[in-house]
Amino acid sequence: MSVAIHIVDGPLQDATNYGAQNSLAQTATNIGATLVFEGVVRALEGARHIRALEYEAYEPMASRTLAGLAQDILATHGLISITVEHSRGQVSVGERSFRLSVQSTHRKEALAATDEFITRMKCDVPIWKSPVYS
Amino acid sequence: MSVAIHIVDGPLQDATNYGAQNSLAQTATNIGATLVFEGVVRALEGARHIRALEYEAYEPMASRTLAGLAQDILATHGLISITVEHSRGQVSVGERSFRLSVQSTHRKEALAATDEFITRMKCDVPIWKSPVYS
Amino acid sequence: MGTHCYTSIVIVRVLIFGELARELSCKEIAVDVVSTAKVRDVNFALAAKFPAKSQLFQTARLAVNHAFTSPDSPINSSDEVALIELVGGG
Amino acid sequence: MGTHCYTSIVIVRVLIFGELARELSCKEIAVDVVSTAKVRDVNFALAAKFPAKSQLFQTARLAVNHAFTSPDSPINSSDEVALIELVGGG
Repeated sequence: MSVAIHIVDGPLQDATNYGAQNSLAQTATNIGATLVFEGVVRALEGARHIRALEYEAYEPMASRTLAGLAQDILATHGLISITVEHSRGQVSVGERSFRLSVQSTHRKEALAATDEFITRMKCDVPIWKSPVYS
Repeated sequence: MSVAIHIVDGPLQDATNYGAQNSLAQTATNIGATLVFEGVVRALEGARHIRALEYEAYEPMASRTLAGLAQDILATHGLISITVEHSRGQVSVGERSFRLSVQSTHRKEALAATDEFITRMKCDVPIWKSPVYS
Repeated sequence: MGTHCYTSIVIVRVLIFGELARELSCKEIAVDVVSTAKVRDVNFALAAKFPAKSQLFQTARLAVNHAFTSPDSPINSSDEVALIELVGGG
Repeated sequence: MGTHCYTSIVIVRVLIFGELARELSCKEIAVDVVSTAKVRDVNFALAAKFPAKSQLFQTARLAVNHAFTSPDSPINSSDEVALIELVGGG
């Protein structure tokens, strides 16, 4: 069981280690499901077109809260691993600002954990976003 | 809106185009969420250790049923795109036999669509799996 | 001056897969049905041929020419029939 | 022979972020509270300072030293206080 949190400056790059290919999976043979959710900046914020979103993270509380939430979700849903990546600073339309990667034995807990993680993150984690207009 | 179905011989390789990086995302600026679910072969099938699973697809019905299901899920949940990859033949423990990639405007429909797709796939799509013991 | 009933018989081949195919050691079951048979008559003929699996065969979904069909659909010997049950892809 | 009440006053600085910081054109609000104050007194002091945002400030969650705390927790001038409201990461 493992938890990893990364706050990254600017947009997220491609994930290098997905699901079954990563080092954990090579030893954990009870992984039956991997789920990768990515949040992408959309062109419309409400009714207005934006160029980017600016993310402001209150550190170290943001990382700590993400880690606490991830630990709690890992335990509650019986996951094998959970990795969280979140941008701070400017992320343009079409770029990714958030990635949640989950490994579990079955699909149900991966889906339920993802849903609960994002809902609670939006409520509790001190990361604010502001629109950047063209 | 797009649907793609791939039946692949053997285990799935790494996805080359994930989420916001693919060509569709460069034009579709209303993508706010991408979700990639992968099914991985586990070491235990029931109580017995296995070496691999052997997947048998009844074609062209398997591809047709997957395409019909994907179209239906795309429309019902208002997705932007859905891509399905499924193995046939032998897939070893730790390797991937299934990948569902979804793009949507919000996270909720991506999660709901993934859950419904897999539930219905397991019921309706003529792909059988058999354990291969060591 | 009796009445003569002519009912021609057709042979329908039903493809089977997965565990069921291994258990019965075959990939295809041939059953006889009347030429006016519906899909559900194929189910009944399968059940009659394998009494130990009567329950499974009576309720199993049959695909005709690669699509699920109603039990009321007509069936011909040239149709490709497949038993789609116990699937579990993914 | 009257009674003398000595109540010392401390200054608590509250960090604010996002839309609220832009709206108020500041990143930090200083409020005076008594030295025996609890977290909820900081809420009340914020609400008194910005009557137009009274509702928000009275109910806003305050983090003390990077953790959410109870409204009953004590507060000191050396504490780092942050208003964690209207977040929406992801």
